[in-house]
Amino acid sequence: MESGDLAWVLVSAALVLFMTPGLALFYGGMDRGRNVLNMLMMNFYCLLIVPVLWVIAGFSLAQTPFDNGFIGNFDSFFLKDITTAGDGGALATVAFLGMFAVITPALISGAVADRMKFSAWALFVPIWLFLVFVPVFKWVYGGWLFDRGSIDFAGGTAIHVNAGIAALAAVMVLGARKSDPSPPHSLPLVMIGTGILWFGWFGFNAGSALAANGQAAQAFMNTFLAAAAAGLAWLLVEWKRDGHPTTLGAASGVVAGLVAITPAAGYVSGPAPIVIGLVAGVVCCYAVRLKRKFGYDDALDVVGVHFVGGLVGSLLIGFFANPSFFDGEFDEGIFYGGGGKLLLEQVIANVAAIVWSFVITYLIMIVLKKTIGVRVSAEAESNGLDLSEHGETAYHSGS
Amino acid sequence: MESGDLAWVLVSAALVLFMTPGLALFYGGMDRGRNVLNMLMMNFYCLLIVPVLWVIAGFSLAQTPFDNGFIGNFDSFFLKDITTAGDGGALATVAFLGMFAVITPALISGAVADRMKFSAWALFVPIWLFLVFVPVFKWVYGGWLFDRGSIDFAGGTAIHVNAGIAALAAVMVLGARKSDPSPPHSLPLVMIGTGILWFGWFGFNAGSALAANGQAAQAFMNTFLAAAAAGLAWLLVEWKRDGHPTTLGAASGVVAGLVAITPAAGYVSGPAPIVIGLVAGVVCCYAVRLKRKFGYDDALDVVGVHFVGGLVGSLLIGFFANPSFFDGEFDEGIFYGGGGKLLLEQVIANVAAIVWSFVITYLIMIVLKKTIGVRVSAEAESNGLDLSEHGETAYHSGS
Amino acid sequence: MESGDLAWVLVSAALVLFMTPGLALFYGGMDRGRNVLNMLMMNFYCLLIVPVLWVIAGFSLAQTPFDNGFIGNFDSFFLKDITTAGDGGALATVAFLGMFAVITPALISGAVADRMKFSAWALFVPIWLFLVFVPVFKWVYGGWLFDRGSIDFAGGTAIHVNAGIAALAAVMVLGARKSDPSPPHSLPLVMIGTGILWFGWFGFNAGSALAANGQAAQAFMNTFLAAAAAGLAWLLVEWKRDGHPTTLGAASGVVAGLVAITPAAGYVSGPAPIVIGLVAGVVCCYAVRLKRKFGYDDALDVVGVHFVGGLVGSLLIGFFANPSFFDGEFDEGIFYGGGGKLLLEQVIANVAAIVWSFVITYLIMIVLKKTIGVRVSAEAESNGLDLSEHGETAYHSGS
Amino acid sequence: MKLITAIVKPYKLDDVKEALKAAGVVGITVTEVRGFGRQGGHTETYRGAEYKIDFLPKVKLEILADAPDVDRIVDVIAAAANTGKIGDGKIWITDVETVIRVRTGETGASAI
Amino acid sequence: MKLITAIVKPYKLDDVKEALKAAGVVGITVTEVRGFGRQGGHTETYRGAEYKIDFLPKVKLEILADAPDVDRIVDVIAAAANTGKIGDGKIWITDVETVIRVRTGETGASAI
Amino acid sequence: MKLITAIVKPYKLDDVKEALKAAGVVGITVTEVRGFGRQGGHTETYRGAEYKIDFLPKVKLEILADAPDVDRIVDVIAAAANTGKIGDGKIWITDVETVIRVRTGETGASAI
Ligand SMILES: Nc1ncnc2c1ncn2[C@@H]1O[C@H](COP(=O)(O)OP(=O)(O)O)[C@@H](O)[C@H]1O
Ligand SMILES: Nc1ncnc2c1ncn2[C@@H]1O[C@H](COP(=O)(O)OP(=O)(O)O)[C@@H](O)[C@H]1O
Ligand SMILES: Nc1ncnc2c1ncn2[C@@H]1O[C@H](COP(=O)(O)OP(=O)(O)O)[C@@H](O)[C@H]1O
Repeated sequence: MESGDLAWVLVSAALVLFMTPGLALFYGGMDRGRNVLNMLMMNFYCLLIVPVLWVIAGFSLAQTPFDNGFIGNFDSFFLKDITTAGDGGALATVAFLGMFAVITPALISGAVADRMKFSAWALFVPIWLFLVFVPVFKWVYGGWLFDRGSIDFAGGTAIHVNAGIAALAAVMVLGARKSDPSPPHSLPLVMIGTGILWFGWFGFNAGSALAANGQAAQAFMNTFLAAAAAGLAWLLVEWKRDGHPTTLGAASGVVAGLVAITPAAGYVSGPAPIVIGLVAGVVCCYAVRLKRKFGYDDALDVVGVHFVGGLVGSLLIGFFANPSFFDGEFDEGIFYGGGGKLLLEQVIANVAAIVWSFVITYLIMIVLKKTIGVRVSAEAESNGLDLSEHGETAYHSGS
Repeated sequence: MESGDLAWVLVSAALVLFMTPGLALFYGGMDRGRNVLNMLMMNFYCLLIVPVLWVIAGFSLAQTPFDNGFIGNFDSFFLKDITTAGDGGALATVAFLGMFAVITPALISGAVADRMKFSAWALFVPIWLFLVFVPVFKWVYGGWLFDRGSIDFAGGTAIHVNAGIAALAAVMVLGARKSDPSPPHSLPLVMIGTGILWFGWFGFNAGSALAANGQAAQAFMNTFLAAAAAGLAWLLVEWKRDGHPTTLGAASGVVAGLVAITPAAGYVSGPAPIVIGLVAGVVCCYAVRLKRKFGYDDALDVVGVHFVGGLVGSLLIGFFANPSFFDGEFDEGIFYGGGGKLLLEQVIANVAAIVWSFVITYLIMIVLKKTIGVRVSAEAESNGLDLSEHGETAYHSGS
Repeated sequence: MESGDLAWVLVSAALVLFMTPGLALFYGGMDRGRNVLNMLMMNFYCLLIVPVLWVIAGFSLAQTPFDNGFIGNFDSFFLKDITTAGDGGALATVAFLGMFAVITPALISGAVADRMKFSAWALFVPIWLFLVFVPVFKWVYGGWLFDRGSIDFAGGTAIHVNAGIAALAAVMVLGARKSDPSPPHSLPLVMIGTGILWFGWFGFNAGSALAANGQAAQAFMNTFLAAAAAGLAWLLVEWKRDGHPTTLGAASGVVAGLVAITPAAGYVSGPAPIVIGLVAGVVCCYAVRLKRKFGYDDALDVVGVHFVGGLVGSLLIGFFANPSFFDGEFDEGIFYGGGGKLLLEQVIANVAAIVWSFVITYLIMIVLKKTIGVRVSAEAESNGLDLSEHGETAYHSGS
Repeated sequence: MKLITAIVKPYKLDDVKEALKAAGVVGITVTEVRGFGRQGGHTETYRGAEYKIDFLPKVKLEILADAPDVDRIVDVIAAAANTGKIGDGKIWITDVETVIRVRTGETGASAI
Repeated sequence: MKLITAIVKPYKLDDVKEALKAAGVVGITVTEVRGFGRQGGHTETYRGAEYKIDFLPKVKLEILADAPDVDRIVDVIAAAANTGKIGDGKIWITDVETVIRVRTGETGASAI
Repeated sequence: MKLITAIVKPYKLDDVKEALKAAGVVGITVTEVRGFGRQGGHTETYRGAEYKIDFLPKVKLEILADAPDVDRIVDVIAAAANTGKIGDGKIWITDVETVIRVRTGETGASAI
């Protein structure tokens, strides 16, 4: 790797690391004041456990040997053959990918908020990492789904659809919260989180080019435009539908746009990111209301934003993919004369990821439920998880 | 563009994006608790609408054709001829400049805080972008002001003086707030914003070299020193004058120094940034009190900090510009034997920007006032704009 | 410097700058609501005064002439011979190192919280910078300790041990707070700070390679792993020992791991960072309780985290240093067949730094105490330093 | 005219409010308070140091009511706030001499 | 000795305070409260879900006063807090048996 | 049955609480309030503009007590909260008609 490319990958990795605290604040601000620390901790816990597991065996199982389409092995156990510093490119890439391994389970935390035992979460994360994240990642990046021809630039299928559908499975086992949801306890905290997320997402998407090149620049531009367009779309829908353009709506739209452009960032160009953003903003703004229709309690809308947004982006690739622009080796989207082939592969890839993730997550949760239990007591839920799970109070104003 | 340069421009663009949330928090913390969301939203709205407009036509009108000195045309409509990925340099530059287009109108929001209808703001931003930001940007960067010989490294005239004087025009039409100003509702929020702003400003200024080279390094160093010196100066003036060195003073001084060094960052060297910072810190510390003398209600001191700070920096270039240091093609400042020529051009450039920005902004506001109205009702103003404009409450502590 | 390397050093410098506001928030959130601004200000003050002093004479005394092993001179007064822009490498390095000069005294602020006069702090920082930071920095980086063979990649001895032991000396002169410590007033603020610190620390450590190369990539990976492992270790110790895994524990562990890996980041590889992190997490989790045993009032545990963590990392280098991995010119650690030589040098280097820093800091504090006084009045301490020292209140909720 | 003051657990506020609305109460003023009582507090541990938190979050309701309604209202609150666990709270009654509605200047029962 | 308690709109606090100062009142204790009354609450919409906010921010003032001053003080508050809109608030008077000034131990009217 | 209300300086809360515990008081309800009084406020200066802060942070304690205990409790509070400086606060006593413990429904002295 050239020094300019390495610099870009390292910066991008740092940016993606920063996203997990950003996500924690985004979620934590939306939560009630008595559960905010638990929310933060579910996210920070991923930052503590996943990096270690990732270098021990996660990366190896998710990637090596590169010619296996289903699951890796232990050849790169503890990064065995890739620790040679050399120009640092391999190591930087492992670190960069490790950041994605951190944030993917963290995304799920927003759904199970306000009622899940922290001890259950502490077990859920590593198990889910190996049984769900690692195989799906393998299939999508270099495995059978990739070989068939589906594409996923920075993790629409492998990360957002995957975590989003897992969130649904998790809350189906977990059950609904006892008390009615309450409004966000601190919208300024949500906006701090949103700012950090957008900022970090440039690393997430443009860093996925793994070089400082034209594809990175286009992915950067697309990340900028899709987030803006989706935020705008969500805001306008709300303004018209609910009477007010809300802060939370702007934030949610931005995140929906970022999610949707993730799989497409390095494959589309021109006005496509704006269209993808607009579609994601409108669709997700309606999708977050589905939970009330279907009756599952996805506390902070992981399904409506990450699952739906990721799917929107991943499928729209089937229309907008533009290989000539990128000297790319992927198929043309429908609008570029590629016919439905790419779209079909995108559908197959997402269906595969959805089925696997949903089923395995459901089973993990069932096993946890039958063994250590997944819910805090009713009293702990009423008094708040900050106290019951962490023995702490978020704000001590009286001192 | 080399990969190292591209990496630097992309990082810088991300850093500048991060500044708008930073600005939102800086302003939001200073505001009252019942208007903080409106303050955040005025800023985030710029992040949603401007990127889209910028790629549709903003960039084109602000730059192409490059040989027109007054206003561009639609040749790069939707980035037409610059979407070829190539090495990504052109795209990255458009994205980078787009971040400036976002934050410039956002700066104005601090002045109109606490009383402007969000719907009026929603129209004001795009109109102002095309009628004020775009032409002034054109004149300063490649247009007639540039051709005459004025210089503006990262946007002293084009951004800070421009937005600052527009803020004055806007509040003159808008009128004063009904109730007395109140102290900042959360200084920690202000300090989060300040930290983000300084951090991001390295991208703003050093990124404006559009390469990772010696000029970028000097611009970086200057940004570091001027902010520190100005913060120090403001603090000491306050300590002596008002009896206490305040947190808000330190933050305000830092921002004043960052503003002042912006136009000069890539043109001055040695102790110049320290002098510029010290002057800006002292001058702005006094300038923020002018509003009470002249009776305009610039809520969060956009005029005193951005207009005055930008002007200070832009004029001091006339003294400190050091082309030999940068192998630059600009004139020497007075202290480097250049006589008053450069200073004169700086004066002319700023006068031109001030007149245009003030007049057009005033007219835009008058038209908005006569049509949809620019102020919320007295009752909404009393109860807070968070509720009236966004139907939200920033903090729900009781849950 | 190649453009890729320069880009990386500039980004790293910006990241390290961002750490000081991060540290301010980390400390400020832990403090009581009536002292939070003072805490923020002690940190921001370092950002204002140190950059200016650093370019005037700090850098020169800390580095030039490079062949002097004890203290520099004024050859680079005002960066005299290094302002030639050229490729910017030298300037960027001076700026990068300046960020370290800023944060080192800032670290001490956590210990003296809640009772130190701001005017005393305002004098302490510049005096301490020249009398303690500068010489120790010189000895460690190019001076006699370096010549003997000790190594310190990004500042374990020169920064964390140095500031940590200075914190102990400072509180010994200052005395304990009058009232009992109180729980953190805002843990979300602590977590914002933690996120920023970890993010910025990638610049701190990986930037210290002063190039985008293999060593930088390994330092990056090590920073990622050690922080995670230490956070995990602290959390588990707490969970077992105190009954709950706490948010503050996770944050503290992360910081302890970051501190411990700092001296080692570019010298160790493979599983070493995980081991260093685990050890630091466990040791620091116990070390923060020593203050109650020995009766010194280190308010926010600067000794337990920075002194102890830095020492742990610095000594473990003696075991884990792996020069073959880095084509490095340092000695092998014990585990790589180097025998105890390196460990011995690490001990000597730390003892030298500890003795100098402790003694001089103690003397500075004594002189300040005898002259202008170092403590606020008992009444100011009761009412809070925000009001007495800065005339401000952090939160004005009632508006 | 009486003033009913009730201290209840924060998460019971919604239930109590709904019960009072159902019982025809038209006005309530709520304050966030912290209470110390038989329930004792709890301990929070930060960096291995224990902090005894004596005061727990509670909510105070104040309701102006006509004397004849007082017993009924008290019963409604007591029923809705009861969890049977220590710390459920207290209700007390004080006498009020006059009530004035700011908007209209009305006094007495009609001002409630 | 009487205790005057007034619930008013938050943005009226400054006006009421100035009016009271002008009327010679030397002490006030203020609490941030939330009120439910005829004014009703409002609805906030987050992600398309409506949250009924029954309690609106209000401010409570408590003023200890000598019996003869009470009517005047009440009038001052009522005048300053009045906007003529629903939700302007309530004032009520209760009897106080003793007042003690902590600093001096004084009791009775001189302790106010 | 009486209600003792005390306004004290915030940093005195711990001392007062410990003193009350030592004196056998088993329940206290605390509210954060802001007070205006003879102590005057202070001025904060933001960007060179002065803001007169009339209301200072205070803490309000409410203690239900049996009539015979009242004087003793008042003395304990007054002693613990006293700094001799202006602004130390006030204590006042009002009569309470009934007290009910929510958990058990007990009333009267045993409900305290
Ligand atoms: N004597 C008292 N005076 C004022 N408030 C009290 C008193 N006793 C209890 N309280 C309030 O009631 C709350 C609950 O009281 P507690 O003794 O814990 O349990 P219970 O309600 O079951 O008697 C306390 O947290 C406090 O706010
Ligand atoms: N019966 C009551 N008991 C206690 N507080 C009340 C009562 N009625 C009203 N309040 C308080 O007064 C405020 C204003 O009352 P509301 O009925 O909305 O309008 P109005 O003041 O015009 O009668 C409420 O928000 C509440 O805080
Ligand atoms: N007349 C009053 N009514 C209600 N509260 C009062 C009154 N006077 C004083 N207070 C409260 O007591 C606090 C202290 O009173 P102040 O007059 O400042 O000093 P002191 O306690 O020494 O008399 C005030 O901040 C206020 O909260």
